[in-house]
Amino acid sequence: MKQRTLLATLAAAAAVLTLGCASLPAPDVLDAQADAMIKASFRDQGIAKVDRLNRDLGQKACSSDKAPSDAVAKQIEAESLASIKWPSGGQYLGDWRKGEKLAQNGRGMTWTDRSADPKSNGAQCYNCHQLSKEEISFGTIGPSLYHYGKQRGVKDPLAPESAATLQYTWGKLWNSKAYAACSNMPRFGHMKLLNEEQIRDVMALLLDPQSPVNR
Amino acid sequence: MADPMRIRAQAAGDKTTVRVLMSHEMETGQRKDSSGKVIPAWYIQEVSATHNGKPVLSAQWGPSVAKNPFLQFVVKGAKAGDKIAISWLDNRGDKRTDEATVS
Amino acid sequence: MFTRRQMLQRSSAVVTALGGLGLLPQAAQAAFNAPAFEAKTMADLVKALGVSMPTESKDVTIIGPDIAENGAVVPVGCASSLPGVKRLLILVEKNPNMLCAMFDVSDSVEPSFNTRVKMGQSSNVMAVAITADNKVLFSHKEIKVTLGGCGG
Amino acid sequence: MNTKKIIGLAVLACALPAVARAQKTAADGIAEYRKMLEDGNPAELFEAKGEDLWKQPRGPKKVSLQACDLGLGPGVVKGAWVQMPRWFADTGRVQDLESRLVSCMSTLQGFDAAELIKTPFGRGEMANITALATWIAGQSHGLRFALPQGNVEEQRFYELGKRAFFFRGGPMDFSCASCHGEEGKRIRLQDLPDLTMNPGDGIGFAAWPAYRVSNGQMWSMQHRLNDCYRQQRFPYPGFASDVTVALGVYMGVNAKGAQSIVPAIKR
Repeated sequence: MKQRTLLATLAAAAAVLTLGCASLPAPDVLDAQADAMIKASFRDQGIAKVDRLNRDLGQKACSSDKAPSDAVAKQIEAESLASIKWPSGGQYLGDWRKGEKLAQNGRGMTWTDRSADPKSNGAQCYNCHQLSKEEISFGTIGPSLYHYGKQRGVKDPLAPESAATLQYTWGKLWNSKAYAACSNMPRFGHMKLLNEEQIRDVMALLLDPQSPVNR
Repeated sequence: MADPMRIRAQAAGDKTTVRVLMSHEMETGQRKDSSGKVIPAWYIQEVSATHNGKPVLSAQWGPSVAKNPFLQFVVKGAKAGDKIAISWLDNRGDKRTDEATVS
Repeated sequence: MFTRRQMLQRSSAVVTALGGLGLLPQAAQAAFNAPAFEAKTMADLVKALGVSMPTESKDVTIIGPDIAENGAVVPVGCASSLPGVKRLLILVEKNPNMLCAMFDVSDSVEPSFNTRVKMGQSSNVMAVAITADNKVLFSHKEIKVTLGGCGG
Repeated sequence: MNTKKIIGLAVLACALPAVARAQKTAADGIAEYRKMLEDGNPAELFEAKGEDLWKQPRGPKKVSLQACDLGLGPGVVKGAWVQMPRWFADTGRVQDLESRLVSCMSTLQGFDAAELIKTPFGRGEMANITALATWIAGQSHGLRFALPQGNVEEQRFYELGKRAFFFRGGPMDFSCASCHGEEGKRIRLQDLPDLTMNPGDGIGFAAWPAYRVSNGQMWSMQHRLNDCYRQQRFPYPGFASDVTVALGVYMGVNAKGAQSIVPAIKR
C-alpha cells in the first residue's frame, strides 16, 4: 500500500517534471518542423501537385514576417530581372479588349482547374487593382492602375518616348520580383501563368489611350 | 425526406411576422456538372401557409428563387399561441409541412 | 419561446398528424402556372396570366439593395398599398425566365412579401400587383450584381 | 422605363468626383445588401441538423456524441468553440473542433476515422461533421475567443501555424499573408481581415462557420482553409491535417478577445 502510494507520487512528480521541462524548441528547429509539417499535410490534387511546395530563393526569403536582408533582396531582384523574356520582335502591345477580359478573369491554376495551360488562365488584375472607372468591384492589395498610361505621359505607346514605360511594364508583368523582391504580385510570364500574347493584351489595356484604363 | 424548415412567427399587436427558411437545392436546370451534363431543374413550385388550419397564403415559385429559400410575410389577426403551418411542394413531387407556434 | 429542438419535434409530430388526416394545406392549392414561369418577355408573361400589360405605379413597392455582393442570393421584397390586391409578383428582367415568385394575397395576410432571388447579371427588378378588378401595376429598381472574391 | 428619373439621377451623380462616388456607393450598397441578409441566415437549418446529430444515437455503436469532450469536459458544448484548437490529453494531440469530432465519432460511435477524413466536403458523414461543427460553434455565439496556450504543444502549434501562415509558394507566390497580412485591404469588394492580429469582433476567425451565399453551402473553418489553399494555388491540404490545425491555433490565439458571431453569412 505504502509502496504503491510512493510509486504513484513518483509517477506524478515525473509527469510534472516532464511537462515542466518541456519547452519550446529553438526557432531554427521550429522552422524545420514547420517545413516537415507542411510537407506531410498536403497531397496532389488535379493539376496542383505537391511539388508546388518546393520554394525557390525568392519564395523562401519572403516566407516570413520579416523582410529578407538587403543583399538577398538585391540578389532576388537581379536574378529576376535577368530571367525576363522580352517580347518577340519587340512587339509589346496587343488588343486591350482582350486585355480587359483577362483582367476581369480570376481563374486558373487551382486544383479544380483542368489545365495549367496559360490559355485557360485569367490575369486577375481586378482582384487587387482598380483599373477603370466602370468596374466598381476591384481590390486594393495593389495600387490603383486607373490612368496608368495617361499618368506616365503615354500618348502614343509606339513613340520612342514611351519605350521605357513599355519596357518596365512588360518586366513587371513578366517577373514582378525584378523590381521588388517580395512583391505580392504573381510572376505572370516567369511562372507561365500567361503567355506572351496574353501579356501583350494586358499591356494594351494598361497603355492604350483608348482603353478603359486611360479614357 | 427533406430537412425540416425553420419557422419563426412573432406577434406584435394584431400582426404576426412569419419568417421561414426551407432546406432546398432550388436547382435551375441551367447549370452543368463537371462532366458537362445539365443538372436537371429541381425546385419548390408551390408554397402555402395556414393559420390555425385556415389557408392564408399560397404562392408559386420558379427556379430563380435562391437556394435554401427564405420567405417573410405578415399574418393579420394571429396571436401568441396560434399555429402557423407552412407547406411546400417541389417539381419532383417531394413535399414537406412544418408548424410553429406564434410567440 | 421554444427551443429549436422542441420546435422541430413539434414540427415533425404535426406533419404526421396532418398527413394522417389528409389535411396537408397544399391540397388546396391551384395548379402550377408553368407558362408564366417560362415566359421570357413581359408580353408572354401577361398572356400566360391572362392580364393586360402593367403600368407604373407608386402604389407598388419593390424592395432590394442597390448592389448585390453576389447574384446567387439577392434579397427582394414586393408590396402594395392598393386596396383589393389579389396577386403580387417578383420579376427579374434579365433572368432567362423573368418571373421569380407569385404570391396570392388573401384577406388574412398583408400584401407584402420578402424573399431572395438569383440574378445572373445586373438587371431591372420589378414588383407587379394585380388587383381584383384586373388592374396591373408595377414598380422597378435596378440592382447591380458585382463580381466578387478571387474568381477561381 | 422612368427615363426622366434615371437621367435626373445620373446628372446628380455626375456632379460628384467619379472615383469617390463609385467607392462610396459600392461600400454602402454592399453594407446594405449584407444587412438585408442578416435576418434569416440559412445556417440555422444546419444548426438544427447539427443539434439533432449530436443527440442522436448513431454509428456502428449506436451511441450519441453527448459524452464527447470538446475540452471543457464530456458533453460540455457551450464555450468550447472559442477555446479551440487546444491540446487533448487522451489523443496527445492539438485538435481543432472538426478533428476532435472525428476522434469522438470514431472512439464513441465506432466510425472509421480514416474514412471520415477522406470524405469530400458536403457529402455523407462530412456534411454531418459540418452540421455538428455549425451547431457546436453556434453554442458559443457572443462569447470571446480565449484559446489556451498553457501547454507547450499549444505553444509549438502557434509557432508552426505562424510559419505556415507566411509560407510562400505555388505558381502565384501566395502565402496566407499575401491577402491577410495587412489591414484595410480587399479582393474585389470583399474586405480582407488582417489575421496576424485580432481583426475585431465577428471578423476573420470569429466569423466561421458561415453560410456561403455564392454556392449555398455551409462552410466550416476546415472548409474555409481548404478553399483558401485552393485559391492560393497550393496542393490539397488533408482534412484536419496538422497544417490546418496549426493555422487554427495561430489565427485563434491572435483573435483573443474577438467576439464570435457564428454561424455567420458570407458572400
